Amino acid sequence: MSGSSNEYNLLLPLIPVLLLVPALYISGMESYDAAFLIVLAPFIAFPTIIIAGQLYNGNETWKNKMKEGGIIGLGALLVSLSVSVWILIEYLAEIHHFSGHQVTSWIEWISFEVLQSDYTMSSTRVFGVGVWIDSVTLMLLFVATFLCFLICWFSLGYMNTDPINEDRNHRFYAEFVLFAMGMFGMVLADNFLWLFIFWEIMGLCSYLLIGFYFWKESAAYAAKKAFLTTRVGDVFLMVGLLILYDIYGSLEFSVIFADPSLHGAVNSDKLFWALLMMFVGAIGKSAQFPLHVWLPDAMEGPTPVSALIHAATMVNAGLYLVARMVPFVDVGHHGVAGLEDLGLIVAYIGGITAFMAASIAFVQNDIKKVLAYSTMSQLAYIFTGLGSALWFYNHGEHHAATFVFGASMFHLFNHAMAKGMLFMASGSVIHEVHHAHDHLHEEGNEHDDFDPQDMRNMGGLASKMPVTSTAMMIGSMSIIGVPLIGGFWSKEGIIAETWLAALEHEPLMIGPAILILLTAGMTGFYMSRMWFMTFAGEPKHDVVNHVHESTPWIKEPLVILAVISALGGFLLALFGVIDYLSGEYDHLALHKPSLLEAIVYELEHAFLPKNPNLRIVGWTTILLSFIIGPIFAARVHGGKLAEGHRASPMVAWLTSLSGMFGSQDATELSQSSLSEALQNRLYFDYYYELALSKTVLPFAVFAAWFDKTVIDGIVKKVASYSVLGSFQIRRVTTGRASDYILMLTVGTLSIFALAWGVSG
Amino acid sequence: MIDPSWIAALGVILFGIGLLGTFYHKNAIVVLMCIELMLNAANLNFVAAASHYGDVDGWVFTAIAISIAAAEVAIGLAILLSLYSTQGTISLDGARELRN
Amino acid sequence: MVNFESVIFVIVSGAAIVGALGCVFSSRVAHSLLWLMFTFFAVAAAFLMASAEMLAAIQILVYLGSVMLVVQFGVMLTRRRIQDVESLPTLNAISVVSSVGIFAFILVLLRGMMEHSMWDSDPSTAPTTLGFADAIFNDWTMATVILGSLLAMAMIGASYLVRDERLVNLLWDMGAEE
Amino acid sequence: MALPHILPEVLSKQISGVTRNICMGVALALLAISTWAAATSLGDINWMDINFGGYELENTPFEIIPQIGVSWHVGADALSLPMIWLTALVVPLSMLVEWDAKKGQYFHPLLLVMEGAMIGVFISLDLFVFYVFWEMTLIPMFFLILVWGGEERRYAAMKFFIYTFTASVVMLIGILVMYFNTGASISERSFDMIAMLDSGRQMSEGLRHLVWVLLLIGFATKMPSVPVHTWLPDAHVQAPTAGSMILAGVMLKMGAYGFLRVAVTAFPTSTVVFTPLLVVLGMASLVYGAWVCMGQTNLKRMVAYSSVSHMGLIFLGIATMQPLGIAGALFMMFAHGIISPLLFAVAGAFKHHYHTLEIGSMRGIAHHSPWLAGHMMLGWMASLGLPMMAGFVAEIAIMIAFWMTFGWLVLLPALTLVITAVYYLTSMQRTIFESNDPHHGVLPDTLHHEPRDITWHENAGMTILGVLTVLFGILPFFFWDMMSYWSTEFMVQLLSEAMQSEGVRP
Repeated sequence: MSGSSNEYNLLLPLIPVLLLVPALYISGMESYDAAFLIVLAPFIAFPTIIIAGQLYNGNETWKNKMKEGGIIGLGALLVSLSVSVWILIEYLAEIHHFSGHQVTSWIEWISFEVLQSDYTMSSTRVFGVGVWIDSVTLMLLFVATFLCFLICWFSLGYMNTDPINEDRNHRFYAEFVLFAMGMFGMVLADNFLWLFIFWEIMGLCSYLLIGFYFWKESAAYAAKKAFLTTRVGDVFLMVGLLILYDIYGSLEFSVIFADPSLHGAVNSDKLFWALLMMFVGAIGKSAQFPLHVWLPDAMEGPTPVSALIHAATMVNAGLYLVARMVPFVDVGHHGVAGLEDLGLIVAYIGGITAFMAASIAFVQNDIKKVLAYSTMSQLAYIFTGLGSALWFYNHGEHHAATFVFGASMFHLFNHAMAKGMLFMASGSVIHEVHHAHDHLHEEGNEHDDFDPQDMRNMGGLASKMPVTSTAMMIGSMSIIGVPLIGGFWSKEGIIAETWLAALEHEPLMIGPAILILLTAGMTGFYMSRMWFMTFAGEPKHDVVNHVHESTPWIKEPLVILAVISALGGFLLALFGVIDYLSGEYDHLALHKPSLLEAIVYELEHAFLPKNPNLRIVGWTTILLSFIIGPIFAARVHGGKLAEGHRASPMVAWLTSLSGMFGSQDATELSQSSLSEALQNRLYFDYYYELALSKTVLPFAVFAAWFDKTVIDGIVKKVASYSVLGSFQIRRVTTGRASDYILMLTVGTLSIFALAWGVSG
Repeated sequence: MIDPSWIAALGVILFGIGLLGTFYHKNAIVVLMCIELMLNAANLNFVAAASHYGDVDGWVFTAIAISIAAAEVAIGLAILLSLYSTQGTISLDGARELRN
Repeated sequence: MVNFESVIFVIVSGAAIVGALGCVFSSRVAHSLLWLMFTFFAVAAAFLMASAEMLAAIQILVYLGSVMLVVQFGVMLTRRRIQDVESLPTLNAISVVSSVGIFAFILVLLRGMMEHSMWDSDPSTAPTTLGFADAIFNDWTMATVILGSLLAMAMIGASYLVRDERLVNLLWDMGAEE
Repeated sequence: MALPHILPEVLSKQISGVTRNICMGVALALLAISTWAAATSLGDINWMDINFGGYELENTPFEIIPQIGVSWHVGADALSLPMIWLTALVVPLSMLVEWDAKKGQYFHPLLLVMEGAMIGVFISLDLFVFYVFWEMTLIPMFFLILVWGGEERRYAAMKFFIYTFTASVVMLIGILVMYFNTGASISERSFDMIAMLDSGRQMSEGLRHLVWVLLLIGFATKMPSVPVHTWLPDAHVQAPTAGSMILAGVMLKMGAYGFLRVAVTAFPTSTVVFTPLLVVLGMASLVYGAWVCMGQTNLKRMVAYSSVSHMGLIFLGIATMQPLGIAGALFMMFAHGIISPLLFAVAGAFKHHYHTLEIGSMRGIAHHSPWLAGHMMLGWMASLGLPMMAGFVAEIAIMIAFWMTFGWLVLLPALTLVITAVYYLTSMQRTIFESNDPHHGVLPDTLHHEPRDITWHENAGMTILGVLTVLFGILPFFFWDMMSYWSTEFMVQLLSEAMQSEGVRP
């Protein structure tokens, strides 16, 4: 492999970038004033990479030194990361108290007046651009910048060593940086319009990135599908914004959130429709139930793209938007009452998607598809959490609402970290298997149908890829919600609160509550199934024997994220992140007198909640997700490593454990009609295609025909008739002199009569 | 002295007959003659007016009209003869060149 | 009692109308030519009755003398076969209808003219030939001179139109003795 | 100070090289002058405080045909200046793109004549002169299509000319009726636009509506709205690249400009009464245009129909009777004027290099001409209405205004945005991507030589347009403030009392 140890000295040019933030700090600049740098850096990097790439395509230094633009991208993302970390430190470490949000507006985009109903002209209104930072933004900003940086780091290794996209990587990095700009801009935007603008830019970049291997028919098709489905969502979001604008006369957060209910003047069902439309936009972007068809296909893009789009950033956009809806429904702080069913709808959509995605993930054999569906179901989790939060807010249960809102946001954090790492780990697995495959078949152009992503070919990789397997293990544990590891702290909160809502307040909430409970179990199964199929048992294909971990740049992000997923959950929970995210506290700190007491409180809160039925719920989730699911998966796919293969201690214990539960042949189950249906994604795609091809295309062809024949036909008819008419007239000139004389006399006499009549 | 209005009436009738003649005949010469007839009718009117108003100009006009009519006949016949030499016939239906 | 003069006028106008009808409706060109000459005599008589003796003289001299002669020549030169009936009328639907229409119109014109107010005022004395002669040479001198040149031109033009360039004629013109 | 209006009538017959440079020189000079006019006028003549009806850069009108009151009265205001600048921009760019046109010594002067005529239309404040220039633009376009056009160019040129000519004759009738109402006797009648405005008020109600409809027919045909749009696809498919760039870029805007300048200004009440008609026309051309677009196979014809669809938005913008809507319509005219030449330059380059415009016949062109593919993507995305591009600004403005006036009806244009996305993506998909072979695309069978990427001058033209689209997408306020101020004044002085008189609540 080309990876030499001194690859990392390529990072030397990035050192000065690190000095930028301290320099700004010394120059006395406020942290939130520097926020525009986060968006500006990638925005400048985008054209530089494209132009440099186009000009220096193929020359050596560009390829090796600059990694075809990768280093420039990394630098830009480093700037954004450093500035966001700077803001984070200032806000978390109590240096700055912001009264909930900080607004600085940069430029006025377009200004105009509006004719009011009393025919007078309103004052000039402005669509400006500005920065809005509060706790949710901070968390999302950190997640986005941190993960973008790591994924860009990862793609230096993943993309540049792949021979197929030899001179095309500059396009990848340019689109990657543009995407990052879109995400950062969306998170920082201080009004809904600019949120929408960056939202659509992310849509464009997801189209470009998914369609990176544009010569592949399936990739181009997947890109188009992704863009169109998100576009449908965006259109509804736009309509929602229009309604909002009509209600509040402005889209600025500061104006709207100051008093969402306009002293009770706003009519609730118009606001309900606005929020519902925006929720449809969120569904489109975060691939929830009706508009989820594009996410599995989006795996056509290179793995860093899937990691970026389907773990870290884009899918969180939908959640961020729903999070932004909280002030509307927060009855406590002059929110608008009567919007309960919005929360219900959100929860139900979440529940359905979670259950559906988890069930489909059961039968997926492609490692990235499994992760895609797990993203969909985990996002659905957070949607359910937000749904119940909205419901609680609107119901006045302030404490429960803030808790579940904080928990879902925290779960978003954990999920992003874990899922980003899982995608990168799967990327490294695919990469290594692919390389091994190329090595084995040097003459390798007889395209045997070996698919590097198919888990059925893998197995027993634990011994060959120690770092990836441990990282994958920790990531899966965090997603499953194994106690004390990462996701457990937040997932358990969501389930408890939803059940609380279902049992005590709203019988209707029981639906999503049951669904997410089952999904918890199913997550346990398919995540561990994935891990066992790839890492435990004997290799199922000879190629797999030659796999070894050697590409540079890949291992570092895995290690960092593995650490964060493992410990991050517990530590942050200790520091009261849930309450911080929901705005209860101003900053992260030990709100308990001593560390030990805080730990006891957290543990007791997680495992022995005061409310008895919550305790039952809590324990059933742990039972389902941690014990039943993995055991069942181990029985089907588990198995000890082949002799002579040693894995790292933790992984070795797990693989040996997986072998102990005996094995059960699930072949007849996998042929059943249910799994057949699940294979075809419950035929959603089939029905959507059918609906489209039956209505849209024939109607378009008819319209084209109609236009050509009917409207054009009329014009042609007019022309042909006039020609016919001229022939008739021509026949009058007979050529006989006598007729001419006749006409002559008739003419003169008639003129004479006319004159005579007039004069007479 | 006869009442001039009657002479004018005669003129009009002669004019009418001459006019009809031009439609009826295929033979160019007869058409020419009918035109001569119409010209004469016109002269009658002139004379009627002259005698009615006692103004001599009427007669001058008639004299001029007569001489012009003479010139016109000469040229008409000349054209007819050349038509005759090219077409071989002077019937009006024969001449179809006007029709493109 | 019917005064003598109007009786003569009726005869003269009757003759003129009969002549005109004869000229129009005769099937043989020669006959229509004769009828035309007869009509011209009647018209000259009408001039006389309107006490325009000079005009009557001119009419007879110019028209009957020269014009009819020329037309006579025309008829002779263009007739191939003696017996063919050239002047068959062109009877198609449109011309019949339109001619009847025109004739009706002329009658209306006639009636309109007769009642026209200009005839009410009493007819003044008819002009004398002396006055006529004086008018031609004093008031209308220019017109008469132009008239003369016009007639000359017409004659030259007519003769040019019917020239015959066959070689034999050219030689003959140049007096070649054959 | 009369806006320097050089009517490039001189048609030089020297070798095309020399003429080409001269024409380019003249066109660039015009661009410089209009940019200077726009910039400085922004400077000293602050557009912000001009009130409607007061024209900047106005010259003292001098009589041309005094008997019937025709005077050379010229002026530009916030409505016409963006259009003038657009013309001055598009013409040199189209010359640049068709730098190597055959028989160049006629081609470039013709473009200059068109530029002169079009600028004439935008600045003339005398309806007679306006109409003369309006007709004059047809002639060079006719010859452009006739001589340099595609296969059945004769049919297309003929259809184009006669179709638009009859429409403008209908408009002429309207203008004449207005003319005769300006004054009782011949002496005090005049074609001057200002005189026309109050003539519009004296007319009876019925007559006003009639004249308004006549003018609407004339302008709607020029700015193709649905029932009368069939001349556009034929003209575009056959027109040479430069020709269709100018046709789409500027000539379509003349229709909308004329409608606002003449019809709406003279008859505000009938505009208010006929707003539902405007909505129907706009919606029809927007939705119907998009649907037809999806069924197309020829690239240029598809882009032509997309122009029909985008111009439909302008009617919707005006029909909202909101200053935001009208400003959005104006900006849409401007933005579409920048984006559609880019689209046609790309389509023309396809024709020039791949000799085919059939969408299905070629795949994966991105391998062979990456620059062309890049420009195509930029252009397609811009006209798709993607944010950060000029198209989006106009669309969002019109949509917001549309919601304010028509509520849930906004769903129809909103969903059409999706359909627009569908046909743009499918066409781009099939031409640039999807070749199932990592290193070279499937070439159309009509092509026998290895296709080169686009030439430098095409590339330069497209890049400038692309940069401008993005520039006006991010910072639209250069022209936007001018337009929004004008439309506010327009609303206050004209439409609001018209609406009060008609009892229409905004």
